[in-house]
Amino acid sequence: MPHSKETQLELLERMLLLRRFEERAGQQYGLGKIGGFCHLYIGQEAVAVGALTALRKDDHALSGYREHGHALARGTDPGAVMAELFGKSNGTTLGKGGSMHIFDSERGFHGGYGIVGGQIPLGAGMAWATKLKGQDSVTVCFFGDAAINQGVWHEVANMAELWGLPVIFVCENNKYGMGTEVSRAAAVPDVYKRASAYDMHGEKVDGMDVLAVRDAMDRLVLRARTTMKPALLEAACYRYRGHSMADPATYRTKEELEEYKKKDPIERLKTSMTAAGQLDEAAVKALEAKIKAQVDAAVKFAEGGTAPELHERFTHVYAGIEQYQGEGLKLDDFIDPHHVHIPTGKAPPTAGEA
Amino acid sequence: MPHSKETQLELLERMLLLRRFEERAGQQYGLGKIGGFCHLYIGQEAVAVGALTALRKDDHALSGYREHGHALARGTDPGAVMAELFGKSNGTTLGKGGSMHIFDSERGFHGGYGIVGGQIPLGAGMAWATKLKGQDSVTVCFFGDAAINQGVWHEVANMAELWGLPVIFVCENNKYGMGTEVSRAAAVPDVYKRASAYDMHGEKVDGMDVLAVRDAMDRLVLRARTTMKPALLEAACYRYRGHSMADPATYRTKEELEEYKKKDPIERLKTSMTAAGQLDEAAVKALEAKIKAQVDAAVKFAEGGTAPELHERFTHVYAGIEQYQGEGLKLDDFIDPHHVHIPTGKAPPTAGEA
Amino acid sequence: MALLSYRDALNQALHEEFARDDKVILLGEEVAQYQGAFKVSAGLLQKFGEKRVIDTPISEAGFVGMAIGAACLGIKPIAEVMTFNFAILALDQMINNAAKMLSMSGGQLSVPLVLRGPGGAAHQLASQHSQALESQYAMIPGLKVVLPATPADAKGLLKSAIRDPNPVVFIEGEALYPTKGEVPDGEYVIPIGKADIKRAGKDVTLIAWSRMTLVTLEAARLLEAEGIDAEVVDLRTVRPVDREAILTSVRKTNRAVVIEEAWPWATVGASIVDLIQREAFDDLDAPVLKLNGVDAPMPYAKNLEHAMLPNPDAIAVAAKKVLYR
Amino acid sequence: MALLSYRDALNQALHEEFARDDKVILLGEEVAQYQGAFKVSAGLLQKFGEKRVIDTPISEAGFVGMAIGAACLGIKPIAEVMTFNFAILALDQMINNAAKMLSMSGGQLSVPLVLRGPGGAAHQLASQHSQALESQYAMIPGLKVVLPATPADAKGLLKSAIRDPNPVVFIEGEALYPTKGEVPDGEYVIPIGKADIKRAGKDVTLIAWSRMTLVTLEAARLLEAEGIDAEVVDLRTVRPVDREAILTSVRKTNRAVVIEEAWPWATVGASIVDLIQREAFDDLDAPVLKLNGVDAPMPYAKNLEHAMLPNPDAIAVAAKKVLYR
Ligand SMILES: Cc1ncc(C[n+]2csc(CCOP(=O)(O)OP(=O)(O)O)c2C)c(N)n1
Ligand SMILES: Cc1ncc(C[n+]2csc(CCOP(=O)(O)OP(=O)(O)O)c2C)c(N)n1
Ligand SMILES: [Mg+2]
Ligand SMILES: [Mg+2]
Repeated sequence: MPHSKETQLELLERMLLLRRFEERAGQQYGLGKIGGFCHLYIGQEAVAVGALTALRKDDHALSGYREHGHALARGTDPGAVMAELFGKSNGTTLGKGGSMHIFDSERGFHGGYGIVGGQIPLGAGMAWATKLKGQDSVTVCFFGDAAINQGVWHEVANMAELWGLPVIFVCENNKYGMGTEVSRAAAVPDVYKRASAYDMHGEKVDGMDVLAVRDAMDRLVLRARTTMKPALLEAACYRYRGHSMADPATYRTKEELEEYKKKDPIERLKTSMTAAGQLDEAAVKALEAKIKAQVDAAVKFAEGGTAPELHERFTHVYAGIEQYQGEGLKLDDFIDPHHVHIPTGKAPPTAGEA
Repeated sequence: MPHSKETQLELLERMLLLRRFEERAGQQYGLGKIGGFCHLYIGQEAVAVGALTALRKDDHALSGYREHGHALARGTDPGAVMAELFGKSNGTTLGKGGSMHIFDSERGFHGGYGIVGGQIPLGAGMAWATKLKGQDSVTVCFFGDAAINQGVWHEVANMAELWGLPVIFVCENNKYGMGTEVSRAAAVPDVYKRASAYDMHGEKVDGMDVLAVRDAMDRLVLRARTTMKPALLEAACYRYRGHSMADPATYRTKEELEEYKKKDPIERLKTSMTAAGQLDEAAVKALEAKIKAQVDAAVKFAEGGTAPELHERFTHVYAGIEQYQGEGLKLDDFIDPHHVHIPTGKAPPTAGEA
Repeated sequence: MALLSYRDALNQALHEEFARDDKVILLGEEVAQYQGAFKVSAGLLQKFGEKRVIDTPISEAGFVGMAIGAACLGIKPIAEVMTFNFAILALDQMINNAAKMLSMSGGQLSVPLVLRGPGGAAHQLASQHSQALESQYAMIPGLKVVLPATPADAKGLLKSAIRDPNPVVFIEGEALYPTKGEVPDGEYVIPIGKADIKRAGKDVTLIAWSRMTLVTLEAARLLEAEGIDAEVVDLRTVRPVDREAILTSVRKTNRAVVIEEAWPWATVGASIVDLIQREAFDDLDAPVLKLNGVDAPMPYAKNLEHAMLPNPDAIAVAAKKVLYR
Repeated sequence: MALLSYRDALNQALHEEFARDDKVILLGEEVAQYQGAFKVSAGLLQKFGEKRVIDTPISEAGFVGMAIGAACLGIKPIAEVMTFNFAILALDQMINNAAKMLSMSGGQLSVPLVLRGPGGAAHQLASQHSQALESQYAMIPGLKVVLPATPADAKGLLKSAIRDPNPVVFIEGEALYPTKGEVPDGEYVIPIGKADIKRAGKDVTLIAWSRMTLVTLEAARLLEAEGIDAEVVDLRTVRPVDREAILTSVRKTNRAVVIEEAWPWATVGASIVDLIQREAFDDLDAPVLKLNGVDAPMPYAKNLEHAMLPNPDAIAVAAKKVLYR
């Protein structure tokens, strides 16, 4: 299906936003503005953008810990995402979730999960909920090539097919789970083939080609919406950066990386649009400028946010309880938590490497 | 491959032993001699006998909670199994394991597990151990049609194929997991097809035909021994009794049961052997008498056993500790445990229904 | 009021809540056609249909996780585990998703889920099937953990659990299903987090929950015969715990024994002791004693099993010990 | 003696035990080619080959269960979980198979397994990645649970864990990997179950383990400046616990504070309090206080995270409180 110029421009703009946002996030991490783990999405933009622009507003999506891109592709405000990475109270989850737990449920983006594969049952459950409620919404659940080796995949895939749930599992096969190449972790490295064990529809798409992803998803979303059938879409893609900011990615060659960069999804779309006379240099420049302004604004928004107030430790522990009292002694009864003496020298906290 | 008369007689004798033993176990359960859950193997004898007689002494096997038959087929003394069911100290596991945890490691039978699917990784791990030790032993891991829906199956099948482990997964598809017919629990009810998701060899065998099971296993065991490759064998069979002693099995028709009884593995072998002139009525009678004597002796052995001594509560908690002291207060410091006042009326212990 | 078994009281609560709120569904192994492995869901499929009463494959992590996901979007799932021994397979979903969802989403998603099923030892089910595992959940902020001991409490608390906007772990006593008691008809709701004084007394406080409440009541009768007036506090909920009820009783009696079916280490019982010694230190005339199941896997043999769990005799001796008698 | 990081001390123990016993293998995610997510297994693949150092798929239940099975037949597997937050996925295998194998087989099979990896909060890893979950294991008879605080203890205890014929859960402090200390060369083995007095003192007993030991030592320094001489007992092992060390110290100081990173309910810390109040009731001049991480999921923001865990100031105040100062 040929896509309109408008659609293609929208895809391009979204992908650019994801790219520039993540580049900036990486930079801000280097500056110490962002803490914890930070898993950048650079290189995989075509997947989130192609997949999520195929959805309606009342559809649902969720992902793992490499989810900044999914949130942005779903329409979440870049400022709110950046503020979350900064741990600010104007972040998507008030500074509570951080990089791995971006939520924007109003826009149908429901996290952001850090346990590999842990979101798979949630996604099927959300699809089940909309079906039970008589809605024709579809849920898209993203996870990685390594996540499919978790037992829950097997359990949930079986039930999703058995019960007819409108969920699309998008497996982003970026060739590695941390440092482990897919073929070292999976007896059948063609991830989409795993669907056959449940008679589920499975297919593979070039995840470096946003139009291909969008086409596949347009089809699969319609199928799920009308037949209440799940599917597994393997999107073959590549992450340009290490697994997280701590990973130098020495397990792959520079050549491999360069090979993939040649297929860069953004460049690819630019090239084909230019060839079709739908894009020129000036338009690209204007777009880049627009995105840059957006990302600048996002950083500014994040910087302008305040750290969460300490009482936020006690909110959202239980629904229906404003300020949770907690079991046990209250630490705050022993000190003024605003003036904690942080131990030095002996136990410097360390950003883990995972 | 045609089997010798001797082999066939051995198979017949083993199956008869399993049948008569389980009938007697059911009876003893009714008499209150056996407690807890008790999952009888009646109807499925061809699977354990066909599969386990294909093994060498230095091979290994393990199963779930419906494992009396597997232990007996592996050569465990029926008296020791019956004594275990009676909870006596001359039982296979000293009265500690009971019906669901029969172990006879000397004969390469390593349990007896009650968590559905929980033995699957253990089986692959045992196969891995023999491979690591440079042995050419094979491990056979039995489980049910419902157990394959556990996530660990998926995880372990992938690793077994990926690493080349000499394990044969025998899935006894007796049509039901408790009251749930396979097709209500599995999107692909042909269990053996699930192997394909891992490029694993999978096949189906008529589990009511002991010769067919034996043939398949002779092949697969040789394959595993020589190529270090795993396989999934689905044995289509049927259990005549309810899931456990508490299950009236109202979820299936009497007709269905009768249909399967017509294919009874013992009768079937008797008939073919008789037709081939390898068996006559007198021989059957003699065999029945021999088995009856064995089972009588087993019950007698069990009855002659003593209840475990109370200090056995503190043995085998930790390797290397004779009598474990335990954390917390010692109950025995508060009472003479030989003269416990068992509460009545208010909280009668109840044999659960699972 | 009607005399009902614990099982039937639970069943009644399910029927009433199903009728009250069509967002309530029940899923689990054998809950529909089989009517539940312990028959707790009898009649539900017939009355409410297969859209709301769903038999699952034996895939605990998967179906509990799916229930959590469904709860995020407004369904009120009751996930039944056949026993809590098997729920360990779904523990990651309960701890990392259900309990943290509200917090890590900054309040955007809540999880009105009930995870229920039997726990504790029953009758010669051996080591893998005889565990009292409530502490696995009680240690987790974000969860509530309820363990009723009587039919009335079972009904009243299950109704509250289903209506609660939080994930509630509801552990039924496997040995309690056939026990009987008076149960109020219709709307009868007991707040989560409130203990119940099952027997008032002035000499010593005995604190228990679930099946141990009944065993402790039996101990109180033994003690009564010896002229000792024990107060039996049934916690009913072990997260959040009813501090006031515990402390009020201990401040009155000045002596306490905690009775817990679980093993003795790193469990709820120890936290009760911690609470008492901290908040009522000056009121205590003796150290708090805590009786537990023997610190070992449960053996199959009947005589061993009987000697593994706290029983009325031992509890009575412990009570006398804190009374220095 | 050499000045080593905690990480390198563990690495040294692994190298030595690999060389000592060729039944020892290491499996886990990224342990081989990547040298471990935290580099604890550096050099092992190169030295001992891919038969003994095995990268696994992300299948915690599967590979931990396989390690248990291999252990039953005489292999001595060390299964590394990338963090203990993920080990919940394998908890069923640890509880229902590893811990019970010896018992339910009537002594026929034992499980010489080490399950190891980092636990506890590190640095802004948020709710799913910042949990101190040792109590999930400490409550289970059949398991041993070790949490070293210093490089020397890490080495000596890991060597013991590998040689132990039982399943040992070995939880490393994720925040401790870069911390340094003197570590004896070569054969250096610390018995499992023995606490260590990290600082002798006479005024008050402070009991901790893992990272909290270091935080507590810092508190002791603060107290020292105020003329208070605190004794810091590092438990090192939380199952079995070293009762004697705890009670001896408390009988000397008559006051105790327990410091635990985990949430406050149903955990090891409470059991320590239970033990002290029961066995040293008459020696106590004040109730035992217990400080824990705040009873809520860990938030991401740095300022919130800092205010979630026990810190030297709070510990010092608690110590003064039990001293009525
Ligand atoms: C259950 C679990 N095990 C291990 C980890 C540590 N970990 C985080 S991401 C990751 C690799 C996942 O790879 P993949 O699924 O391919 O996704 P990608 O990172 O490539 O997007 C690992 C091992 C975890 N978070 N959860
Ligand atoms: C993890 C787990 N979930 C549930 C159960 C309860 N249960 C015991 S056996 C069984 C059915 C298993 O069926 P199948 O695997 O087909 O074996 P079969 O009983 O037919 O031999 C169930 C649900 C259990 N023991 N373990
Ligand atoms: Mg990947
Ligand atoms: Mg079956």
